[in-house]
Amino acid sequence: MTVPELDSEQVAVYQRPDALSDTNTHYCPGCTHGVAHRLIAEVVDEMGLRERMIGVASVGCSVFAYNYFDFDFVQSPHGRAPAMATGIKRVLPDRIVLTYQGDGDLASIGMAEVVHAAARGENITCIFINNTNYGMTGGQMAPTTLPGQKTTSSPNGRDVEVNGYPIRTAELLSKLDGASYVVRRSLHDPKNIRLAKKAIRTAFEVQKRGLGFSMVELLSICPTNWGMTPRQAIQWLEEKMIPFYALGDYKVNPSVADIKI
Amino acid sequence: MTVPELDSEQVAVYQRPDALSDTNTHYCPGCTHGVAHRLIAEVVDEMGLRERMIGVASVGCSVFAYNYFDFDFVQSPHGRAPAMATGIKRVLPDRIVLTYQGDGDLASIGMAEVVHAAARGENITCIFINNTNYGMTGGQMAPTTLPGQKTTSSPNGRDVEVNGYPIRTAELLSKLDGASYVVRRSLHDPKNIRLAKKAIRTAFEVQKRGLGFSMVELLSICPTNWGMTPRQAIQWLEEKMIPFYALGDYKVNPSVADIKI
Amino acid sequence: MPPKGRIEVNEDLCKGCELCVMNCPQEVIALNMERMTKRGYHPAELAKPGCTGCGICATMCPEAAITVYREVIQKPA
Amino acid sequence: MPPKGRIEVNEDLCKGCELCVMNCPQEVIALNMERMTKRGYHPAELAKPGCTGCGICATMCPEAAITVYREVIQKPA
Amino acid sequence: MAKEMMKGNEAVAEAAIRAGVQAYFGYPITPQTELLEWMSRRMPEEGRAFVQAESELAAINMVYGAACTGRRVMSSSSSPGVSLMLEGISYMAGTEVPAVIVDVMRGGPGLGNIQPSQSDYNQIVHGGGHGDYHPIVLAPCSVQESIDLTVLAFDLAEKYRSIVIILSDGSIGQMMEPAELPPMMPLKTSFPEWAVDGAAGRERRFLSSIYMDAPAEEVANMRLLNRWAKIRENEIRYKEYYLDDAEYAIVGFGSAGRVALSAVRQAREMGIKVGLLRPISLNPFPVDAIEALGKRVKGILVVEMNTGQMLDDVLLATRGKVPVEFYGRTGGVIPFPDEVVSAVQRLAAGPIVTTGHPRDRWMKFMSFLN
Amino acid sequence: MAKEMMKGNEAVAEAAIRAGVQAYFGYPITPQTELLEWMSRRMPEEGRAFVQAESELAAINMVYGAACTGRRVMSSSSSPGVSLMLEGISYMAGTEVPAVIVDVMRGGPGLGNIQPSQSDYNQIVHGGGHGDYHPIVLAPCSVQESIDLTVLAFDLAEKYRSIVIILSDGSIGQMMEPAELPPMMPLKTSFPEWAVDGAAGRERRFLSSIYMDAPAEEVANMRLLNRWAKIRENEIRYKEYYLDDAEYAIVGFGSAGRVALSAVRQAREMGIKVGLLRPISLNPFPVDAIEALGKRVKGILVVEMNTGQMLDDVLLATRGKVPVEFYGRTGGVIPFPDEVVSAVQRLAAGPIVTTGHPRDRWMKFMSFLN
Amino acid sequence: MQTEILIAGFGGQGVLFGGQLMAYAGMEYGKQVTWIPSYGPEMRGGTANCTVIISDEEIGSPLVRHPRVLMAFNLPSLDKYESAVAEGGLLVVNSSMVERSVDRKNVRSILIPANEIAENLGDKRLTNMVMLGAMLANQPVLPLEAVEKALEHHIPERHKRLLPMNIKALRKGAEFKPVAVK
Amino acid sequence: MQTEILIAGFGGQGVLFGGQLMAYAGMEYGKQVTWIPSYGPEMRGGTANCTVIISDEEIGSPLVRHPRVLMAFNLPSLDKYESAVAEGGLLVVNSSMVERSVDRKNVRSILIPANEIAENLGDKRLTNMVMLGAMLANQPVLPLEAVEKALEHHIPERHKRLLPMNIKALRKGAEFKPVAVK
Ligand SMILES: Cc1ncc(C[n+]2csc(CCOP(=O)(O)OP(=O)(O)O)c2C)c(N)n1
Ligand SMILES: Cc1ncc(C[n+]2csc(CCOP(=O)(O)OP(=O)(O)O)c2C)c(N)n1
Ligand code: SF4
Ligand code: SF4
Ligand code: SF4
Ligand code: SF4
Ligand code: SF4
Ligand code: SF4
Ligand SMILES: [Mg+2]
Ligand SMILES: [Mg+2]
Repeated sequence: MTVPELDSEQVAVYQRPDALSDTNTHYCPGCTHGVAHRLIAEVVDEMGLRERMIGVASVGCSVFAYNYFDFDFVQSPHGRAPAMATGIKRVLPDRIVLTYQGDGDLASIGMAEVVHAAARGENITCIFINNTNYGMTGGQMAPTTLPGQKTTSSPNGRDVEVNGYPIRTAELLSKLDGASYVVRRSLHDPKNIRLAKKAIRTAFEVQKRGLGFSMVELLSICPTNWGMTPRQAIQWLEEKMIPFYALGDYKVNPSVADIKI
Repeated sequence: MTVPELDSEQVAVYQRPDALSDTNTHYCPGCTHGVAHRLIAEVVDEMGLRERMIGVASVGCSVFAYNYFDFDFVQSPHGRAPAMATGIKRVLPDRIVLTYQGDGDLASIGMAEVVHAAARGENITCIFINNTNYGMTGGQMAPTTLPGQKTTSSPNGRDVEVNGYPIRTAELLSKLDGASYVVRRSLHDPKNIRLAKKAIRTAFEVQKRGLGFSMVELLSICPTNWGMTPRQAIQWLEEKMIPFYALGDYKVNPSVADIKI
Repeated sequence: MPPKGRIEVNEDLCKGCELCVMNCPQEVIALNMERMTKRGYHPAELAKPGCTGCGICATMCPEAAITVYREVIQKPA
Repeated sequence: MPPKGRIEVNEDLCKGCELCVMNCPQEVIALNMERMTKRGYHPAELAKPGCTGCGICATMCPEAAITVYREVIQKPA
Repeated sequence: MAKEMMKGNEAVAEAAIRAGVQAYFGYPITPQTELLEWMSRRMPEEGRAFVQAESELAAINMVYGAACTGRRVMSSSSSPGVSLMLEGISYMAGTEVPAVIVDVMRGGPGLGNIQPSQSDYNQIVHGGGHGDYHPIVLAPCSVQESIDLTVLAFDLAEKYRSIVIILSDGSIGQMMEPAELPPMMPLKTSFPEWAVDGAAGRERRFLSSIYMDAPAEEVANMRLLNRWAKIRENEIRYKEYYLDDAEYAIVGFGSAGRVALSAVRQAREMGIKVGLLRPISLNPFPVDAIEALGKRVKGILVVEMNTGQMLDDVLLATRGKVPVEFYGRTGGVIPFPDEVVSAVQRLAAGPIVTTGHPRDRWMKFMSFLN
Repeated sequence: MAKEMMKGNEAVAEAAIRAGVQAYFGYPITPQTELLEWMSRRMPEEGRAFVQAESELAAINMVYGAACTGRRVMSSSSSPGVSLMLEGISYMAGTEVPAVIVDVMRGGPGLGNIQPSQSDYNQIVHGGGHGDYHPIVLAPCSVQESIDLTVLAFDLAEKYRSIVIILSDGSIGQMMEPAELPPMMPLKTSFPEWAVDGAAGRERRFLSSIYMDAPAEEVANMRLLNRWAKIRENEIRYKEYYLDDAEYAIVGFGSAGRVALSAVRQAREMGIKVGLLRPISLNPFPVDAIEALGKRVKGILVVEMNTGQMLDDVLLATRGKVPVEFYGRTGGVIPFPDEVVSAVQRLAAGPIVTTGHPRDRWMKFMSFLN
Repeated sequence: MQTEILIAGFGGQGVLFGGQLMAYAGMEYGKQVTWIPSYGPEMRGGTANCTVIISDEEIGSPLVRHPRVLMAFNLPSLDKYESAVAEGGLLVVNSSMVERSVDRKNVRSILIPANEIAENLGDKRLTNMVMLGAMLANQPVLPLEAVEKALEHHIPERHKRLLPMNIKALRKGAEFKPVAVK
Repeated sequence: MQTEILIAGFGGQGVLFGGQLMAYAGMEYGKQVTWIPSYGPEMRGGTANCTVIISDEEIGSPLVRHPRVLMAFNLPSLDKYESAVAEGGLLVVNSSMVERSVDRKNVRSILIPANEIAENLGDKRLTNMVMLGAMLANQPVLPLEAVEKALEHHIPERHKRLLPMNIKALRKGAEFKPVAVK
């Protein structure tokens, strides 16, 4: 059916952000990697940072992130994005440097690099996509896979006694003095998406003011590897992930408090 | 002068533990690596574990630890002892597997391996020697170097803004579900040494009962690289390290509570 | 009376995931099951009147495929 | 009256670090500045009477070089 | 046993299980992941150890630890993951503990792509970790051979206290072919006298790669080298096809060897007497066989899926005694047989050039193509 | 500038500073640590970036990040640490970003020891990370040459968008010699048009090593190879000593080259007409010079502090046209000149053997020794 | 004798299983076989294709530039591979998804509305069987019965009850003949 | 002309600085020089030794099997290196720490109680200068003045006030002569 045009004066209240390039993504339908991308782009636009941004893509489904943003980007070896970001930030301290990492990338192979970037109070921002599995390689167990969750490498469900316990990354990093802003948000509904955006904005403000390390963990869906429709996946995130990965602020440096956004 | 022999019946109330081999150590005079070694050996003797022990030496001043214990040992690449220990423990689950690591080894290059061993609840014990520097290579800054502390790679004193903040490892690992027993003790006086021994004993009991990952962090002196006499070093540890690295129990799995030793 | 709105879906980008559909408070979006985009997806579209231009669909869209328009309400001076 | 004790220092192992010396509650240990061990250290030794066999020196010794003896106190039956 | 259709990666995994592997440690990476996934299901079924490690670095050190106990151990990965294992591999070599590692090669350098490639030949055969050591390297070209070499790998690893690397690639790993698995072998019950597994009723043992005293390290280096000489004597493997009457020969391993086989048949249909020597053990390399081959043919064509890495080993073996040409495709491109046929035709047509390097001549040819 | 007495490691560090290095990332390891320590003091003094990374893995990726901005960047390590850098090095090669890495070699494999060695030749020159790429490798033999090659390294790295590795060893790193530092160069103010440093006033840029499409990766591989051909044309460096009238020649690099120089002098005193060719660029290797040398002498002796790694490159260059012998000490042992003199005497005395491999003949000789 | 079959389409059209079935059948029929998929980073639908080789002798290259048979399940596959088919080879086109006709003159081609036939048979997922049937009837590679037997052995357990339908689909496809070359 | 000097003793005896001083002096005197320490994993005292080469032409190997000069600061050093000294070379032995005499007949040797001399001069840390003085007076490698000048340039700032004492120690050492060979 056709919906008639509005006849009164109208204005675009939402448009695709400039900081996204005009490229089609390779993400699966419904994958909230796309939402995270959009939020970053919106914040970059709002803060006018496009010309100062340098992104570090990691290895995972977001490996091609460098294609999707209209600002400078590099692509890191698996897990090493915080180290690359450190290298960039140290020579260009006035740029806003961002890593974009999955949970396999950041919390598994890249654990040492992110812990040390946080401990150093490295003035960078990590956007951390927690989708409880290795999306890119076909859905293996990640450090974030929930107890009992079936993946292609925990075919009988994650048995914590044998496969270990999931890691709550935001909680972990919050223990480090160099970390200024460490929070967890979710991408499963409009309200939480708005909160996620606010957190990304705060993280960039933290970096802009030189307050040190910031990380925004984002609970995200992977319908393909979860074997669900996007709808089901959203529901699963809400029902299974959030109880385990409590949303909230895990570390907020006092001087972050007066960032008003 | 000569002190006369006791004339009444006498008994040896303290003897060199059997689980130490008869080798001279290469440690500097006063280095408390030696104390930590002795405590481990005493516990092994008391628990009768000599024939079940497998130690994993790391890279640092304790690289030759395999020479000093009278039980089986392997020697790991720098930082990877928890991974080697995992490999051993998984094929020989009834052995008591121990890593012995310095702060450069465990908290710097080996951060990912120890975090993941803890997260997996790997049923091994890490003895972690925190002496605020890289002893073996001549006293460079470690993740544990105190703010302001001079080392050969922080010649003007550790500037936390540039060199980052020290990592409190016990606190960090205590955030992981797989960690059963994570405590910090010190080796600077007899009372604390006794507490340290008790902690090592508890950690081995935890492992024996299959309760998962245990780590005992031991504050230790490095007179040579601190440029002090052993006496001065002991005082420095007490006055500078303990206020920063609070002694205590950071994670004690409830089922550890009923281990009576 | 709620404001009147309208959305435009960029069909080059839409992948028919329905995240907009399931979140539209007015339930006015649906996939068009009769058409396929170049990439082989059924695109989302405004299926009935009643859009308020609230922007929630755009907030959900992983592909940033939605532009939202809203009528300008002249406030009494 | 405190029990009587005695220590023996294995001079092959002792490195003269003085951790025993500084911690002996009876202050009866000292380094022998007149002798050197094979490895070139001044060894610790019991320097005066008064050792109680408390074992504190051994608790401190990084080289496990000290053996501690204590007299057996016969308890009244 | 009957043949089953199996994916190369899965066949390797199951073959390892049949060969009595007691612990597997790995990390996902395309195009190797099916191997890990197979292990994640089957190893617990058999009551054996499977750990998905936090990284390849951790995986290789888990392997190292488990190998020190004298048990059969294995890991697998693909190119970038193998780069992360090299420190650990060098340690294992220095400690003289056996282990089997599978590298399912993909296009590089860097992240590259996930298509089949042979561009880690130098890394695996010549370079790799620091220090003087030589891993045994076996290159299968089919699912069946993947199975057979996996079983052999465990035996050789133990026999020589050596690392054995199965150098496969994405196409062999992903392909399905009928193949026969070996019967299930019983697990080992006795362990070597160097194994560190708890000093019950014996003197303590330790294993390390440290020789602080340089002359002692030299002795260790020479021990490794002498063992390597034994391996060179006993463990060279290769396969010859149509070489009896050949005037020209192709040398190619793994997938490139298969492509070459098709090319040989096509070329023979066209009347060119060409054969194939397919090295199976890349290390030790069939130096003598290739030297001998060089003496009996008019020219050799080396075919690889890289820019000519094994080529240098062929040149070392032939020592300028026979014209050598090179044809390679790189970056994940698999050559089609007809390309190789053309290269054979060029070789057979002459004029035969013997100056300069075959790689340079090939580069010139490729630049015409692109 | 006047000469100063400097330690090799410190001289390299200060030379890099004079050459305008803008960021240094490293991790302590003997016998390289003085380099890092020097940087920890001097870089902040100059207002430049110094980070003691948490590991070599982190260090190389910090280098990678900083290199992507087009600034001059550097790291340094020793053998096991370099093994941990290989994934990163392969990525940098694939991304075509310049960087300078210093490897102060020690005995291996594994933890080995901290004595001077040359046993990473294969790792650095041939193998290393996964994939098809070629780092430029420069081998100094003295403190002065360490300085000169460090400055050169930055220029070559930028010119060819290449990784340049300074392959030093513990003895050169720890030794003090008088040497002249270059004057302080002003920092770069303009940056290459590929540099990723914020899209101010220009289109965005990105840098990656990914070519998902195999043919595109092949194009990238060929671009690297063609650039390598240019490097081979322009950047071969070596030094000749006493070769004019030589009947025999030694080939040796770095520390072994110095030892060989002493041996040459001693042998000449004994009336043996021997000279020395000391490769300075190990990659590209002076193939033509050595081939030519092979044609004019009666025999070549290769001297290395390993089990004969460069030896194969010499054999490739000489192609059986001249007898080649090998003398090596390994595991951190530095040969004394008189050992090399003896090897020269054996070579000169004949009978000259041309069958078998020089390494095998050397092994036999060593086994008599031990 | 060696026959190479390239099967190409969208993910979800049963392309990979169709190829595997041919490989199973070939194996059980005593032939040498290889099956090799193209694989990419996409977890996400997109394209899928595989090559099956069935031969009397040890198989060399698992990929060939000019396969004897192309089964094109959709338009992009036809566009991409039409020119590759060996001279005199066979092209089986799923005309339900492909609106154009075949350009090549020197190959035989079958245009078969496989989707519709499958849907008529009651299940869209039978498309691949229909296509296979058409191919088998027109290319002397394996008897139809060999494939039917293989199907019996290798149809996933949960689809066992669909076996008769699958066989029907195979046979239905087998009724198709190449179009006359104009 | 090339002279190789091996200096060996305990850590803390000034062995490494003594060698460096020779190298500085050689450099300032217009010679080619190298100084190379032995280095080990021990942060912890133990032994220390270094080799200095002073030459008229480009120096090859920084280590030699048979150094012209050995300065042995303690017994283990003498035990280890005595046999290495080149025929006709010079052996300077710190007799304060070495109770035995020299076995070699075909070298010249100086036995000098360097510790005591140093202590008599007022500072045990002058031992190395005493040893150097003895060597310089008996081996034509560099004039004593060259070393004195180098000392002036390179003595650490915090020890500047000890310069005259150091020079005294050098000169005191220079009074010693080789023992007659029995
Ligand atoms: C060193 C290395 N190891 C493994 C891989 C293979 N690999 C690619 S992506 C990936 C996992 C990505 O998972 P995650 O970070 O959770 O991202 P997602 O795809 O879920 O967004 C792995 C293991 C690699 N590219 N490099
Ligand atoms: C991969 C690698 N990097 C660096 C080194 C050099 N190294 C040896 S010990 C050591 C530091 C040890 O410090 P720590 O762990 O604190 O132990 P400590 O000596 O203080 O007891 C380093 C960096 C190495 N051997 N291997
Ligand atoms: S596989 Fe999962 S994470 Fe990756 S694009 Fe698809 S839905 Fe997203
Ligand atoms: S350097 Fe420090 S840690 Fe190492 S042995 Fe000496 S005192 Fe102990
Ligand atoms: S959310 Fe976006 S991509 Fe998904 S159906 Fe709606 S418009 Fe299409
Ligand atoms: S703007 Fe609001 S009302 Fe309009 S379609 Fe989107 S969600 Fe529905
Ligand atoms: S503590 Fe031990 S080593 Fe130290 S002085 Fe006393 S006995 Fe000797
Ligand atoms: S046992 Fe007690 S009293 Fe006796 S010497 Fe030791 S510390 Fe002193
Ligand atoms: Mg993930
Ligand atoms: Mg330490």
